[in-house]
Order: sequence, then structure tokens, then C-alpha cells
Amino acid sequence: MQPQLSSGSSGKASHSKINKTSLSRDLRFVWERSKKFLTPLVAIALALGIGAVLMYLNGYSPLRAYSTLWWGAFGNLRNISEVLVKATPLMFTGLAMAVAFRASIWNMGAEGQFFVGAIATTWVGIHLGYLPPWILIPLEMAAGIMAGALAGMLAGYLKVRFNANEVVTTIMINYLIIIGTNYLVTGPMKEVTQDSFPQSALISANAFLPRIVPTTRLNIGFLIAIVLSIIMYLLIFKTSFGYALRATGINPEAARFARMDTKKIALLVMALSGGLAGLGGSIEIAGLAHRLFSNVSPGYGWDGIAVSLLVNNNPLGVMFSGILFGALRSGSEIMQINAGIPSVLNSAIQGIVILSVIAFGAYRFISNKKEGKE
Amino acid sequence: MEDIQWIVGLQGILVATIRLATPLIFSGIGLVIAEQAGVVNIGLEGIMLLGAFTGWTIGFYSGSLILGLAAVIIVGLISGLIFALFTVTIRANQIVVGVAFNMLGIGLSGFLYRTLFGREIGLLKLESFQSIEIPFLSNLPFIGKILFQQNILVYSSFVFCLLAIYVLYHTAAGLAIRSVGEHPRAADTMGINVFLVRYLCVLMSGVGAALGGAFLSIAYTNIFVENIVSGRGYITLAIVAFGRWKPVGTLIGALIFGLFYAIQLNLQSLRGIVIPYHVFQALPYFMTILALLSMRGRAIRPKALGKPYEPSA
Amino acid sequence: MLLSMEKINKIFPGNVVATNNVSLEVRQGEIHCLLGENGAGKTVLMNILYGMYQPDSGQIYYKGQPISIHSPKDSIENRIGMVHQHFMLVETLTVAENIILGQWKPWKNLKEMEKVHERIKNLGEEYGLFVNPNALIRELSVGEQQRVEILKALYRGTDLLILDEPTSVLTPQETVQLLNLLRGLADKGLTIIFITHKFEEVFQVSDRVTVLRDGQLVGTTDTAQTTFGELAKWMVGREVFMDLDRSKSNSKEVVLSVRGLQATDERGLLAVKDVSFDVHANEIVGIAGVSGNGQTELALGLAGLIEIKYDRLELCGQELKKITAKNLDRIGFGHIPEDRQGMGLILPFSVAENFILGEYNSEPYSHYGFLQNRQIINHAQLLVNKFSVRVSNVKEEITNLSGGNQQKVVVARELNRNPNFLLVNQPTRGIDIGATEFVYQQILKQRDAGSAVLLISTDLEEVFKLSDRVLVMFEGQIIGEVPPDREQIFKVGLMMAGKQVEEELA
Amino acid sequence: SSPATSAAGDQPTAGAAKPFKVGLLTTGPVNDKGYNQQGYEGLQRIKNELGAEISNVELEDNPSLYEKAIRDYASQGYDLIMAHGKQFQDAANTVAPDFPDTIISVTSSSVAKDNVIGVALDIPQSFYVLGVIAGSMADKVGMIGGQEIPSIQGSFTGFMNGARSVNPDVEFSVVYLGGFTDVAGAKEAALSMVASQGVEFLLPNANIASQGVYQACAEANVLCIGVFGNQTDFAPKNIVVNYASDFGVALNILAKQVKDGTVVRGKPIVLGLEAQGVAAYLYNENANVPVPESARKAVDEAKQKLINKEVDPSAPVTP
Ligand SMILES: Nc1ncnc2c1ncn2[C@@H]1O[C@H](COP(=O)(O)OP(=O)(O)OP(=O)(O)O)[C@@H](O)[C@H]1O
Ligand SMILES: Nc1ncnc2c1ncn2[C@@H]1O[C@H](COP(=O)(O)OP(=O)(O)OP(=O)(O)O)[C@@H](O)[C@H]1O
Ligand SMILES: [Mg+2]
Ligand SMILES: [Mg+2]
Repeated sequence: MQPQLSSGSSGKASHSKINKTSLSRDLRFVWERSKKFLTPLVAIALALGIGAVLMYLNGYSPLRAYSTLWWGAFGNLRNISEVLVKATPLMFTGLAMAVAFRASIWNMGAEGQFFVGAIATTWVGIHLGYLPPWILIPLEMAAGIMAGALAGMLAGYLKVRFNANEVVTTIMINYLIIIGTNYLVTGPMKEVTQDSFPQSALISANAFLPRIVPTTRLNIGFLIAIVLSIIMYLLIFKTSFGYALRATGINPEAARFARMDTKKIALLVMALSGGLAGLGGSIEIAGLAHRLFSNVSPGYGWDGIAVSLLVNNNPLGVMFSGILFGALRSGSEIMQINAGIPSVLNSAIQGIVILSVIAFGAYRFISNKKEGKE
Repeated sequence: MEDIQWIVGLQGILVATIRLATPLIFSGIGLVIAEQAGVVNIGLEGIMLLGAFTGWTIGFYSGSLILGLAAVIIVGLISGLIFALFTVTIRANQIVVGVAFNMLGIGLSGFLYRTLFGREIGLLKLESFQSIEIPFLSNLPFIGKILFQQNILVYSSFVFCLLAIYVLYHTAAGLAIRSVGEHPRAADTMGINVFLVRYLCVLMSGVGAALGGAFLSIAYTNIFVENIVSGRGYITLAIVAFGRWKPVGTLIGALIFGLFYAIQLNLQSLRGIVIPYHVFQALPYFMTILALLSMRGRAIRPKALGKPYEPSA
Repeated sequence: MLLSMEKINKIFPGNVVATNNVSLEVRQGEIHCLLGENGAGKTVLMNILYGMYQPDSGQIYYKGQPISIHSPKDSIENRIGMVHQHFMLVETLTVAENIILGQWKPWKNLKEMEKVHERIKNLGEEYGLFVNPNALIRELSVGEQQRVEILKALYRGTDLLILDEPTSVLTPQETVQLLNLLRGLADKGLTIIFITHKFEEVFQVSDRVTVLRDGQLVGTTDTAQTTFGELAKWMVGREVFMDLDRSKSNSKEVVLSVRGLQATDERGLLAVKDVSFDVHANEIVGIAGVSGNGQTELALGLAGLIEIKYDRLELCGQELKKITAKNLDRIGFGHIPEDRQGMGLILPFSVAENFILGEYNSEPYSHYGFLQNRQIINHAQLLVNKFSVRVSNVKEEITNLSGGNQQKVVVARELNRNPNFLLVNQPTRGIDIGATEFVYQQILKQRDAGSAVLLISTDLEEVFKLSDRVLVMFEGQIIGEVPPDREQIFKVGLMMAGKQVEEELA
Repeated sequence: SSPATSAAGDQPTAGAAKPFKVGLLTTGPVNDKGYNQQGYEGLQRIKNELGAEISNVELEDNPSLYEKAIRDYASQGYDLIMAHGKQFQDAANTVAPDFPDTIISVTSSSVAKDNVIGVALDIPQSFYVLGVIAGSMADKVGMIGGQEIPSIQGSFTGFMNGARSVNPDVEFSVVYLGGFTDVAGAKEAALSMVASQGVEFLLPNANIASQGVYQACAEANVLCIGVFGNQTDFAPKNIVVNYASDFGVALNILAKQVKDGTVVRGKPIVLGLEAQGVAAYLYNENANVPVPESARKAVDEAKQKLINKEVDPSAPVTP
């Protein structure tokens, strides 16, 4: 009995391999489908589990925490609507990421693009406030989209023209935009009342987004997000542009071989991505804040990355992961009132969610060698 | 009289430059090592926060900064280990894992700080590293104060940089690292363990980041504050790209960034200046972008950077 | 018996059977040729010996001992060296650095490089392998790079040296040099396994030869005992040089006319210098040449994938100022690219999706910008049947297809557009004999249907089998044209090495 | 380390014997040794002195969160919701009508409307006094602020007026950090002021980041003021005076009124120096250079002038 070449079991391994491949041919589709939905769920469960351990170790009662979290998120109509209110901006930044990541463009600038969207909308909402809502609202949103798209295209242009790594440029542009916002609200756009906070004036009431449930803050912005999720899904998976976008993302060489203008696509993708984030900022202002502050976004841009990745950059999935993260954010405040648990914890939980999703290998798309081509 | 004042001012700026650059040097050099081996770690911000928290907390409880540092290094290693596990072994996308790390770092450091030190206690301080005057050198006319009257971590950041240069460009290990970042398969055929090399390099970036963070909480100042890193992790990414993935370039990048930051603080404090201070605040970020463009992207970035290595079946 | 590999099995994902119970025996001090068509399993078998791949089953005995090789580290320790088909050199490092890579203790200081340079020089003199130890790899020619690969092995000290298709990138003189070198090494007691496609080389240099076909061992024999014809039969399983029935080309209508074309490679060096030629309708023009003489750049240039300069270029009677996706589409252009997986296919996409690459944006597959799934699937089904691609379901990811079937998909897609001008580059690389024959027939069909075909291949047999005219490319220039009759093959072989050879011989 | 909450039930409807419930909302950590901690200490006072059932929420500094946070409290039957910061004004006004029985206080706001009641200290006044000390001890004075928000701008204005009143040719320099978390940045700002501007006396007002300034003063050995609480042990030799403004007092007054139902709706509570115990100035006798007698006199005079409205601490000044 001589020693085996590779590890002793390799002989068996080879057989099982053959069987597996033939068997999987039949089962593959079934498996793929169920896996898609199961993985995120398991991942979330795991993340909450780890969160519970953290709480327990630090002397909090996880049970109490999560029950309040649940109640705080879905306990009554208002809480539910608040979850959706919080989900709205996350869905926009999430969509922005989904589009970019599908094309393997690492747009880290959703935060800044969200800000410029908010700025543009505020400006329109204040200076063109006399216009009737049915003109003003589309107009202010268009402004937000334009602003975000331009911010996105700037990084896109630097990428295709100077081949400047978009991860770096978008992050730097974020800083510039946020500092710029600070300047605007302490200077040019500052409300002109005595002892006022660094904030713009209120936008005209004509610019306010109609609310869906009058007694809550839930506004049509949420519906727009839902509709856009569906549109983006169709765009990416059902149109020829989406085909080109995904092809470029996976294998630029082949894309160029197929006579796709990869540079143009990169620019368009950055514009689209930025536009979505910008619209998010726009709706944050028109639907909720009604005026510009130095910190319109508490990091929605960054959360968007998680929102999108959790569902393998699938726009339809973004609806759900957006609501999930919305619930985490919204519920965690009640959790703080009633269980005294610092809200910073949910940032940690979000991080763990991403990692456990990876650990469960949800997206070969992102994580395997095909992507490595870029 | 006026020009004396002027020279003193300049000296002040340069002293500040060094201090502001130190955390960036730590995290930057660590990142260079990882990226030379082909791994991008954008999770620095998170790891720096964990480092700042650990160093301060352990230092506070044990009363010993050395223990604090030891703990920081351990945390850096653990972070690096987990990062490598995900990016090298599981081969997940490196950007994604980095983002997760940032969220984790912010959340965890904040949460633990709150639960350990509650709210009533308010904030505590511990004795931080004091600056050490290097005999003779520290008395040199102009530069003495700038270079040789800093604290131990400042000096060690430069040592860290020198070590990196030595290892990367003067040892066989350096050859291995660079080949792994450039053409992992070729390295593999030469009997180099690609995974091992990448693990070790990522560990280095973890340690560098953790130390960079700790510098803020136990050397530069003596307290931990939530989000004390305030974006320095992201700046590091830019600086390394600016430094063309080389230790020296990164060192220069960090110093330039520190210089601009020091300058902006000074310009702000000038009396009767009309330009809004935001312009100065924006300066460092703006310069980073310009620097990046000036390289026309044909920067010599490791070919396999960001690409997981798939050993043949 | 220095080495014996027993019953080696290797199956790749997607049921690609690379080697099937292959056994190989190599004697101490011999030069052992490994012969076989593309995709026969030669590289895989050797990669297994070198520890790059792990076999699913099988055993290796080396110097009488059963050994297990889990990684190149193990094979290196066993003094086994390999020169890979695709060079394994780090371009940003110097020759010397590449040679000692992984050999030194991690903390050893690079100052001691001086000694290495010395030894490299000595080795160079001993074996006539001259390279500047200080040169960066990216500054070296292909031939020089190969010398470095061999030096790597010699420097480490090697008893068994494997060379995978070393001559496919060499000029005939370089080949002669190499073969002499190998002889010398063998006489010094080194054992050599030598993979090639070229029979002459087998007879020139080898002691024994083993033939693989479709991943299976056909047989091993003393080179002296066998003949050209027998080996050929073993290799392809039947009479070689399948004479494709073909009518004479008789078209005068020029489809592609190029004058003074220039192109640079990614390093910015001039790779194609002032090339001019015509391709007529209903004609196949073959471009023969050793790889790395500008064919790749020429092809990419004509496909509009890299910037090129030219004095004048006419496609289908239209003068083009610039080659763009648009005017290629308008003219009807088909392209079978050199690098199937890197360029021709998108591996994570389904077979069906891959079939519309390049037409994804045009009717009927896209209607008002929306993909028409039914049309796409039907289209795929149609082509899969018509070109007999082996695939269970066109919705399946194309990664799971064998190299040959992947190539069939590309060919089917490009020919189906029935282009006026068809650019074909290395159409049968890495695909098995069946597929190869099929591809040949398809290309001929296309030509008979009136297309102008430009065929680029490093495989002389292929060029001569298919072409109506043969152009020979050398160092970025077309240095001659010959009719495709077998008598010319030798002459072409010389031309491929550049004119100076003729002069030397004359 | 136990979370600072009492047994507030998970369900919004409170128990039978209705407890007096007070909630605090801040836009940052309540351990910031600054503005937010002031509010939190007030809350503790209310718990201890009025036996109230308390809880607090730290929000991200993001306005679109405020309305919900206030509602969360109101809908859980809280009697007094203390929104700690002017930035809550909009949100408070929006929510108030839906919960008429709940009193919502907005700190640093001098306006009131029905059950929304502003609770403010006269910031410029109290910093005017600090300015007097600075002006009489130094000719080059520096100020380091977190962001350009009213409470901080106002404090600087008052401070500069005070300094000028005793030392006409005193020079000022101001740096805004653009945030409240970068301790290192704050320290560097202070050090560079000293190094390049020759500043001799520093006033921080950047919540937690102020810590960096105290440290800088200790290292560069320049004088400074400890704001919002006793900061002496962060720079024992350099802090000459601590300013402890106590919102706690003001909030306590309001809470008391709410508890016994004597609260006057629609009337803001603005406390100046005249009110007892809202603004305390603790001299540090162990400082390298203790505040000289002359200066202390000047301080008392200034206080009188301010109380009698003889000087306007908010008058525009140029640095
Ligand atoms: N990494 C791989 N994954 C899947 N299949 C592979 C892989 N490598 C080789 N194959 C398949 O194994 C078979 C043998 O390939 P191999 O490279 O050994 O052929 P070869 O004889 O070297 O051909 P060539 O003459 O072109 O070098 C081919 O069908 C190929 O498609
Ligand atoms: N990962 C893979 N999956 C599927 N097929 C593969 C893979 N890697 C290689 N192959 C196929 O195996 C064939 C042989 O592999 P190998 O790497 O030896 O290339 P080759 O055919 O020898 O290249 P060449 O023809 O240039 O000599 C390739 O042509 C390719 O089609
Ligand atoms: Mg081959
Ligand atoms: Mg091969």
C-alpha cells in the first residue's frame, strides 16, 4: 500500500466530484434560487446573534433589547412608517451602489452625491418657491438628480481620462462637498434670522413632498424609491444597456471586443449612480428636512454600500435590505430609550451583517476571479 | 523682530506637520506593505478606531502605556487576521470587506467605550507619551525642535517606514512580497506561499493602522473620543496612491498632507483674513486629487492589486 | 527509471477530463518528447508533476521513491524544474531577482546579489545562455525571457527539466540553439521532458516519445523505432492532413486593402512596422509567423481595439479614416479572437447571452432597448444545434463548457453574422482535433460563401491547410508571399526566421 | 456599568400611579464635558431632586431624526421632553400640537409657543465676564470653536467685547475646527496659534474637542479658561478660571414647574447673570499665574454692568 499522491481521500474525492457535477446540473437552478434568498436571512440572523452576545457581555438584556427594537420598528403604524421613512434614503444610496458595483465601478462617493442633491434641491425650493407644486417638485428633483450626476461624472471623468482610481477620488470629493456644505449653511445660504442655527431658510411649502399617511412623515419619496428599484432592476437585467453595463463590469476586454464604448459606459454609470444618490438627497430635503443643514446625511452614503451588497447588488433586493437597515436605525433609538443601549451598536451590527453575508458566500459575482479581470 | 516671529512661526508649522503626519505614516506604511502584496485594505478607518480605543482603555486600566501599546498591536494583528481571512482565503472583494471593517470599527469602539465607561463618569485621561529630547540633536538650531523633540511613537513611525523600505527593497522577503503583488502565479511556481505572504502583509497593515489610531489617543492626546480618528483612515488611502505604493512616496505624501493641514490651521488663525476658513479646510483634500491626477494614473501600481489569488485546482 | 507517473486522473470543473488514467515513464538522462494536439492534456499532466495542479487520483514515483507533490515547493525540493508555456516571470524584477525568487531565506540581504550575477554569468558561459543579470524582464525579448526561465531551473540545480512548448515562441535559429542546448544538458546527465507540436523537433532531439490524445495515453516508443507517419496517426487517431476539398479562389474584388499600417504594443514599442496587403472576396489570406512578431497587434488594430496608424485603409470599397465600432458593424465584420476567454467570452454569462455578444443592441435581440429573451434563447438553441456545441442548457454559464466547446460558441457567433470580412486569430488553440476540423470546415464554408478571410496562426500546418495565399510576418513586417503548396513549408520556415537566415544558408 | 435608565416599560402606555417622566435629547455624547453633559447633569438633578423617572437619547447630529425622537418620547407619555439644542426648534414646533399635555423645552432657544418652551442662558453675558479676565491678563488671545453655531459664535462675541472693555488693543485670533470630535486637530490648532501667532491666552468652545486645547495649553504653557464645568485637572497649572454655566439650574426650574403644574405656557425661560447659580466662575488659585485681584474686581464690576444692562455683550466686534 503506497502513500497516495495527494491526500489519502483524493481517490474518493474524484468520484464524488464526478457525481456532484452531473447531479448539480439538474439541481443547480433550484439551489441557486433558494440560496439567493436564504443566505442574507441566515447572515442577518448570525449578525443579530453576535450583537446579542455583545450586549449580553456588556450587561444588557438582548431579549429586552430586541423586543424593544422590534416594537420600535413595527410596534404601531407610526413606527412602521418611520422605518419606511428611514429606509427611503438608504434605498436611494443602495440603488446608487448597486448600479455602480454591477459595472465594477467602486463609487464611494454616494455620501457627497447625496449632499449635492440636497443642496441643489434646497436652492430650487427656496429661490423658485413661487412655482406651483406640480412644476416645482419635479423641478427640484431634477435639480437634485443633475447635481448628483455631475458629482458622479466628475469622478467618472477623472477615471476614464486620467485613469485616477475612483475609490480615492470619490472619497476626496466627499470631503470637499461636505466642507462646501458647511460653508454654504454658515455663509451664502444661511438663514437670515437673528441667532439662527447654521442652516438654510425653509424651502417653500410648494416644494414639500405630499405625505402618504397624513399623520406620519411617510411621503411619496418612498414610493419613488420603490418604483426606481423596479426600474433599475429592469434596466440592469432586461435592457441592452444593462447587458453592456454588466459585461463591462465583468470583463472590459470582452466588452470592447463586443464594440461597447467602455469609457462612455463608465461615465454613464457614474452619472446614473450619482443621480440616484442625488435624488436621495433631494427627497430628504423635500420630504423631510425642508431645509439644508451642515449634516443632511448621517452616513447614508456609506450604509448604501451595505444595503446593496447584502442583496448582491440586486435592485429588487435593495427594497428589502433598505427597509431592514431602516428598521435597525429607527428601532435602535427606541432601544436606547427603553433598554439604554447605545445606538452606535447598530453600525457594528451592519458591519457584521456584511461580513457574515460574505462568509456565506452570497455573491460569487463580487468575490470571484471573473471580477478580478478589472 | 518681525522675521524672528516669522521663523518661529515656520518652525511651529513644521513641528505640527510631523505630529499631524505621524498617524498617517503608521497606517500608510502598513497599507503600502499590504498593497505591495496585492491586497487593498480600505478598512483602515475602522482598525484605527479600534487601535485608538484599545490603546487608551488598556493604558487606562493598567496604568501602563507599554501594556496599552502591546494590546494595540494585538488588536491590529487580530483585525489583520480577520481581514486576510476574508480577502485572501475566502477571496471576497477587498473593497467590500474594508467597508464592513469601517462600520465595525466605529460601532464596536463606540459601543464598548460607552458600556465600559458609561455616561456618568464623563471622560477620563491618562498620562500620555511625553516627548523625548534626543541628546545634542535636539539642540540643533532650527530642525532640532522639529525632528528631535517628539514623542517615542513619532520616532517609531519613522523607524517603521525605514523597516518597510529595508524589507521591501533589500531583503529576499521583499522580493517575495513584490512578486506576489505583481504576478502571484509566478511566485507560486517559485515555491513562494502566496497566501502566507499576503496574510503576513495584511497583518502588517492591521498593526500599522492600529498604531496610527493609538497615536491619537495615547500620544498625541491622552483621551479617547468616539470617532477620534475623524477620517484619517480614508486620507491614508489617498496618500498611498499619491505615494505610488512606495514607502518613501507615502512618507512624503503624509508629510505634505500634514503640512497643508498645519498651514490651514495657521491661515485660519491669522487676524483679519477675509477668505472663509472652509477654503483652507478643503486644501488638503483638493491637493490630494491634484497629486493623483499629476501621476496620470500610469502609476506603477502592483498588477495583481485587488485581485484574489486562485491557486490552480 | 527516473520518473514514473501512474494512472494520473484529472477532471476539471464542468467535467473537462484533462487526463484520463495517463501513465508516463521517463528514463534517467534521456530527452523525452511529449506529443499531442492542443488540449490533449500535456500541460496539465506536467503541471501535476510540478505541483501546480492536484490530480484526482494517481501516483508518482521519482528516483525509485513514491513522492507526493502538493506545491511547486515540493517539486523544487525534488530538483524538478519547469519552463512554463506561458512564462512565469515577474516583469518588474530583474533577471537575477527572478532567478533567486523564493530560493533565499527571507531575511537574506539583497547585497549578496553580486555573487548571483557572477554565477549567472558563469552558467551563461557554460551553456551559452547569455542574458544581462541586471536587466528588467520587461526589457527582454521573448527568446531572452525563455533563457531566463531555463536559467532559473539550472541555477536551482535540476535533475528533471520540463519544457512546455518552448519552441512555439522561437525563431528557427533560436530553436536550433535551444535544441543543441538541450542535447548538451542531456549529455551532462540531465533528464528532460519536452512538449511540442512539431515532429521535426521530436526526431531531431528526443530519445523517446510519448503521445497523448484527448487526455489519454496512446503510447510510448523509442524515437528511432518510429516514423513521422506513425506518430501522426497516434496523435490524431487517423490519417493526418485531412485534405479539405476546396475550389480555387477566383475573385478579383478587393474587400480589405491596407497600406503602411503601423501599431505599437502595450509597452509602446513599434510592433507592426509599415504593413501593406490586400484580401479579396472569396479568399483566405494566411499570415504565418512565429508568435510575438506583431500578429496580435495587427489583429487588434484591424478590429479597432488598439490605436493604429496607416497611410490608407479600404474596407468593402470605403476608405476609412479611423476604424470604429460603428463602421465595422456597417461593413459586416467578424472576429475570432486569439484569447477566447479573455476577449471572446464573458464567462459568468450564460451560453445564450454569449451568443449575442456584439449584437446585444440590435434587433431582434433588443427591441427599443429591451432584451428579447425568447429570441435570444431560440437563437442560441439554433446555433447550438447547427454547430453541435455540447451543452445541456443554453441558460448554463459558459465557464462550464470545455475549451473546445467555448471556441465553437465564438466561431458560431462570428460566422453566423456571415461577415464580409472575417478576421481569424489562432482559431484552434487549445481545442481538440474534432473541434479543430469542424472549425476549419466552417471557415472554408464562409470563404466559399464569398467572405474575405484573414487567418493569423503560428501553426504552419493550419496556415497551409486553409490559405489561398500565405504572407510571412517577421518582426512587424510582411517579408514575403508564397503559394500554399507543401514544398514551400521549408522555405517559409526559413523566412519566419528573417531574411538573414537565407543569406547564411546561401 | 449599568445603562442609565429606570424601569420605563417597553409599552407606550405607562402604569397606574403615573410617574413623572422626563426625557432628554442630545445631538452628541452626554459625556462630552461640554454642552451635552450640562444637559445630562441637569437631568440627573431632576431625577435626584424631583424623583423623576428619566431617560435620554443621543442622536446623530442630523435634523431629520429629531421629529421622530421627540415623538418617540411624547408617545410614551413623557411629561417633559428636554430637547437640548437650538437645532430641535423646528421639530419641537411640529410635534407639540399633537401632544398638548407634554411640555417640550428647547435649550438655548429664547422663544416659546404654548407647550414649546425655550430655556436659555445669556451666553454672551457669561462669556463677556471671561473676556474681562482674558483681557486683563493677556494682549494676544485665541479662541477655538467646534463649529460656527450661534451658542459658540455668541460666546466668542461676548468674550471679545469683555476683553476689549478692559484692554482696548488686545488682539484676537479664531479657529473653527469644523467638528467636535477631532481632539488632535484641536490640540494642533491651539499649539499653532501659540507658535505662530504668539497667543498667550486661550478660550476653547468645542465640547469634547476642547480637551485637546487644555492639553496644548499645559504643554505650551499658556493660560486658558476651562469651560462648562471644572476642567482644572486637565491643565492644573494653566487653567486660571473655570466657567460652569449650569443649564441644570434652568432645566430644574422648569421641571419643578411642570411637576406641580405651575408652568407658564408660551413664556421662555431666559436666565442671565442675575439668576443664582446658573453661571459660576471658579478661580484656580494653584495656576502658574492666578487671576490678579485687579482682574477679579473688574469681573465683579462687569457683572453689575451686565445685570444693569449698561453694556451690550453682543455688540459686533472685529477680531
Ligand atoms: N484550469 C483548467 N480548468 C479547466 N479545464 C482545463 C484547465 N486547464 C486545462 N483544461 C482542459 O484540460 C484539457 C487539457 O489541457 P492541456 O492544457 O493539458 O492541453 P495541452 O495538451 O497542453 O494543449 P496545448 O497543446 O494547447 O498546450 C483541455 O481540454 C483544457 O480545456
Ligand atoms: N479555468 C479554465 N476553465 C476552463 N477552461 C480553461 C481554463 N483554463 C484553461 N482552460 C482551457 O484549457 C486550455 C489549455 O489550457 P492551457 O493553460 O494549457 O492553455 P493552452 O491551450 O496550452 O494555451 P496555448 O494554446 O496558448 O498553448 C486553454 O486553451 C483553455 O481553453
Ligand atoms: Mg498550446
Ligand atoms: Mg499546453
